[in-house]
Amino acid sequence: MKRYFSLIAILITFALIFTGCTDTGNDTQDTAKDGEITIAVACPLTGDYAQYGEAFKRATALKVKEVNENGGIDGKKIKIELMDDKNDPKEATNVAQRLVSNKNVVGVVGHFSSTACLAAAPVYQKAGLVEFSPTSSHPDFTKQGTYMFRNINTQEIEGPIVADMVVNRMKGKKIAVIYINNDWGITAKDNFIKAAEKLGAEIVAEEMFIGSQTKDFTPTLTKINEQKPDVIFLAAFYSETGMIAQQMKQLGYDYPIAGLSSLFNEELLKLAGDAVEGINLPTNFFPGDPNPVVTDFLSAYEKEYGAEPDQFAAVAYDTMGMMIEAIKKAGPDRAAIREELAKIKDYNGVTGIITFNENRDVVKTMKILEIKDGKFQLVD
Amino acid sequence: MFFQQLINGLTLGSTYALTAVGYTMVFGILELVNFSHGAVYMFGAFVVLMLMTALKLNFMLAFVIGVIITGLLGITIDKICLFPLRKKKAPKVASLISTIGVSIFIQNLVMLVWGSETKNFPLVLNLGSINIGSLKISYLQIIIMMIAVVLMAALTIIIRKTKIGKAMRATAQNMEAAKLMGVNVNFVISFTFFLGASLAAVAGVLVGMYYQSVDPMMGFMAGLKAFAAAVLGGIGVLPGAILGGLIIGVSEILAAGYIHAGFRDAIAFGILIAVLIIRPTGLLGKKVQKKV
Amino acid sequence: MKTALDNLKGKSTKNSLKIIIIIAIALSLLVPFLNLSSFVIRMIIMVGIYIILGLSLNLVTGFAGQLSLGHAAFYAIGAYTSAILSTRFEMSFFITALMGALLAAFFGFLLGLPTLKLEGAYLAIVTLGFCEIVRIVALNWMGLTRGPMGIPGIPAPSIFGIDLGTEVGYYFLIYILAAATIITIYRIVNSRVGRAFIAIREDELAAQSMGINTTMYKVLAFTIAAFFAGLAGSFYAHYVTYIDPQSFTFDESIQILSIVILGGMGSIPGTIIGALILVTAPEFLRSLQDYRMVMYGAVLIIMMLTRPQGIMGASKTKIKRNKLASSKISNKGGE
Amino acid sequence: MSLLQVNNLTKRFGGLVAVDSVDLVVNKSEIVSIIGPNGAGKTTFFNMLTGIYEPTTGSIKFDGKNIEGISPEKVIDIGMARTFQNIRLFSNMTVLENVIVGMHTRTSNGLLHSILRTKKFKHEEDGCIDKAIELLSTVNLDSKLDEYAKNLAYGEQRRLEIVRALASDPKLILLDEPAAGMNPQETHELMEYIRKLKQMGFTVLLIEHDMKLVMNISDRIYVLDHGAKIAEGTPTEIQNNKSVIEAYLGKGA
Repeated sequence: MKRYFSLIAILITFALIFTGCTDTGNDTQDTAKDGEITIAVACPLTGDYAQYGEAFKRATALKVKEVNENGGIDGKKIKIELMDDKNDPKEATNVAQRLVSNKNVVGVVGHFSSTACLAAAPVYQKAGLVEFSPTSSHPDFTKQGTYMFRNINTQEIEGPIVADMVVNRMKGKKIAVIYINNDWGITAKDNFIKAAEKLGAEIVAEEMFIGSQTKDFTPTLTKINEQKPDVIFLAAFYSETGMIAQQMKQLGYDYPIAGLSSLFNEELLKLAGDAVEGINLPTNFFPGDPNPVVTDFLSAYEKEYGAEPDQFAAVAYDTMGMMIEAIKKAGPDRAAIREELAKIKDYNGVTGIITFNENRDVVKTMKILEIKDGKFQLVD
Repeated sequence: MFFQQLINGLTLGSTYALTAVGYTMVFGILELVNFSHGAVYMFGAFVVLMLMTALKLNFMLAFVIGVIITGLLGITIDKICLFPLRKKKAPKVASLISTIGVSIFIQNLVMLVWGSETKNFPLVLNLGSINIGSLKISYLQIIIMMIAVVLMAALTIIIRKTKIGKAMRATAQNMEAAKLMGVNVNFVISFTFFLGASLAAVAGVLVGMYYQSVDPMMGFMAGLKAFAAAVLGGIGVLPGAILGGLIIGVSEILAAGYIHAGFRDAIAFGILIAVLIIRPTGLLGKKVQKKV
Repeated sequence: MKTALDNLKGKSTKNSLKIIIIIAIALSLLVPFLNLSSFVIRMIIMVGIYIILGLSLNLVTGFAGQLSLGHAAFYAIGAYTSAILSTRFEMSFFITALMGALLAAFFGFLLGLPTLKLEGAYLAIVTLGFCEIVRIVALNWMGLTRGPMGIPGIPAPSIFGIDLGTEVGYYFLIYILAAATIITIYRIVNSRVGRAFIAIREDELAAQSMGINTTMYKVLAFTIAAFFAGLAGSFYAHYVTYIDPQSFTFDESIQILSIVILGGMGSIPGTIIGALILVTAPEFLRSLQDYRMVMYGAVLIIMMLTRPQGIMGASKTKIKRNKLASSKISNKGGE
Repeated sequence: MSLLQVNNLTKRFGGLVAVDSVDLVVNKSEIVSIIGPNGAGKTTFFNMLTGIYEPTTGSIKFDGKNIEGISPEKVIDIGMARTFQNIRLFSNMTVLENVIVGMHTRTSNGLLHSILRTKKFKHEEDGCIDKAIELLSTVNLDSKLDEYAKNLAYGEQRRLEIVRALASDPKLILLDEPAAGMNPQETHELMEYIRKLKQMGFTVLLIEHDMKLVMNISDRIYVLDHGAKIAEGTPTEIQNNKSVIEAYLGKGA
């Protein structure tokens, strides 16, 4: 019997804490409501992808700080509601539900990966809250509903740019492809191959790996070596690219490597040193860009965090900037913010001049970089 | 290409083998699957790296200190998270969940303290490689295999010939009886954890050197594979861990090279399951006669 | 005299328990109408899913004593079966859920077969390996599962034209599924079959000597457990409307196992509490941001150290005694 | 009429001969004992009868059928039930449940009946409970029905194990050292109880060290030493057998 009483006691305590928890959450925001506008940032702060979430966290905080220092939005300060989704689809939907339930949240910057974005999308769409992902490139993402926006070129746009870079600049006729087995890697690879074949190149190998699980690329590289390709094209993130480049060097293979904008990260240079020398890649954001928008962002970020921002930070910074832009015009109204965000044209961001097409996908121009003398350098 | 793949596989297998030895030893003594082992392996690699980069120690010194620190971590895990459970005679699964808790804790703590990004592990021993025709074997690969074999031999000697080894075997056979015979069982267990954890650190550092990178999640898959290797060879049997590690490593690489890279882990686990169905106690495991 | 008093006591305990249960049921039926935030409802629904998952694993691990580290595999099989059937063939939820559960049960049967010979760590790694294989197949078999692209747009369940894709609809659906699971598992455990499971856990050799076909019963336990995990997976797929292999990793298996252990192996109320705590804990800890998972690990260790047998411990299975039997005892006592 | 007939039964473990060509006969409604020094192979002999070990050579005929190498779970089906030297109860099950598990092969409630709680289910459960209580009352355990088996006193556990074996209505019941660890009072009660079993129509084969018990209740006795049978006969014959005295006290005694 005692057992059952303790059971009931636990249940009741839980029920109380639980409802209490969410209520107090709302209370604190209610008291602060008049002076503040809340924008949520949802990204992985723990788990495999925490490093990208960290970039989101820093860059969005910087943008908000800048806006608040200049008087906020109509005198109201912006507050960030930071949510960890572990890059786990289940947690992402929980986060989404939590955010849509919180009436003070007017817009969401996030999530990081397409998996999380897609899982959370129905919740946002149903509630009518903007989900503005800085990085989701899954073709289906913005098809989930009218409240989904993205701030990264889809692979339909990036693929042909990279194919042109590989075939015409790097003179790749026989190309080997290594791609990460996730939605991004597969769409990237498919779009690249389509564009490259149109340009007359031949794909001699198509190998995949599983992200954050595969560390040993020697069998894949040994296999590709049999085909003697002109160029190896990687649809991968920087950490795996570093490993692939190093293992290639250890095996004594010397093929030029081409990558995607995902490789633009100073960590890649630290990680793999001279093994990544000569890699070619496109990018939206480049710190060496003399554009004052970029140089201002650079110095502000370095002052705040003592480190150079990567492209994830840059795109998160722009995403927050555009969100604030929309709120400025619409006021703290979720539906109006969606309307205004969709109307944004030629936003002058650190990742380029940004406009949405009718599918709420962005179209941005890209620059080509090469790693030379241990540094990313602009070519042409 | 086949021989190159074989070499690749043997190297990978050696790293699994080193890690598997820790699982097997703890299991042999306590019949406990220590899920924190993967995290300890990662911790070892990180500590050595941090000693080298933050304190600017030279590699050998950092290596020795790091391995000892990791060994002490092994003892601490046992003392804080497992010993109280043994004292209470709690079910084995409770200990298992406790080690899972430890694993989550260490992994995320490392991430908090040192960041979650993949870090470069400096190539301290740049020794080049030997070429035999188109076959290329780096000295690092040879060293990794050698160390696996040497450590394995040293362990066997410790367990067969020394006093502490005798005590370990006695404890593994029957903890209560060993206690009655005057064996300091607590010391034996601590020693086992120390040994297991420091071996994991050695493996972590070697793997870090081999791939020239470490990251906080590196222990997860490596831990699972090493566990699989230990079981495949026959858990609790030292040579079994080495054999299991090599088989898992080679089959994984060959699967990636000749079948499909996406299925490499599935094939490694598939082989494991197939072997266990045929030999339920692993390749070198002894069949236990039921006591009635 | 004494026995009569005992009987009386037993009766009053039983009655007050009944009253508590009735009140709890009445309250829980009101939940969707209490104007709670959608977030709270969502959490309750997730708890419901994990109650099903936890109870089904408890049957294998807690009652039949077979450690399984791969329960997420059945969850995945159920979810994928449901998702594929409903998106490609537009079957209704009730058919896809049944198919998902049955297919999962079939795989449970297949996985149960090797357990004939394996025990302890060996069984653990086989179940773990099976879970990894299922995930990797889901990741690579693009034609069937769309691999990492996942399956979006899984339709909401409906019955006789009534759309259940609302908060209230989902709430009552999971409520019924979870209740059905609880009742079924309770009845299995308190029967000849369940006693055979427990006997195997307690002493396999003695169980054999009692004529229990241990092999058959172990496979049966796996099959039943897989059935319910598959059911939970089907519901999950129709609820979240998007699934991909990342939802069914080894971590998921560990989460389910932790629920069972935390609540208490072989305890049905324990699993319910375990699900409640472990599903909601990350939400309570969310305000800790980066420190969240560190705390989660620490909480898990502390829980185990303070109550290794779980919060509820193993609950006593009760054999219902009829009046005849109890009157016999009191007669005997009087003799 | 012989219920159990064992011919030339042998078990080798590697080079060790644990049981060496033993012949044994148990007739209906007899109490037969096997005695012998520790390590004489008595329990191994039992384990072969109950299918836990497969005999190396020899035959076991039970109730007219050859059963050597039978699987352990079939043994109870054909009418043989046993207890264990080191009590093997289901510790975390109640006294009542332990006995009802003993009726496993005599009952048939499957999954469907259990889940649906059909009439058949209830009928069978009730029957089991009544029968279990009746059996437990014969060993004075009917007041502890809901006690966990692990919480019983040692002597009670021994009795419970015997009742669990009886629950399957066996033709032959094998008791492996039932008096081990009992005090004289308990042993005396056990002796009375085994006699009662015979009156109830059970046939009993037991291994026992307690000579007083064995000599008092046995109809016939077999003596094993180093795996081989060295004597057989009535208690009086065994008490006067030279080789038995030698085996127990050593040569020259």
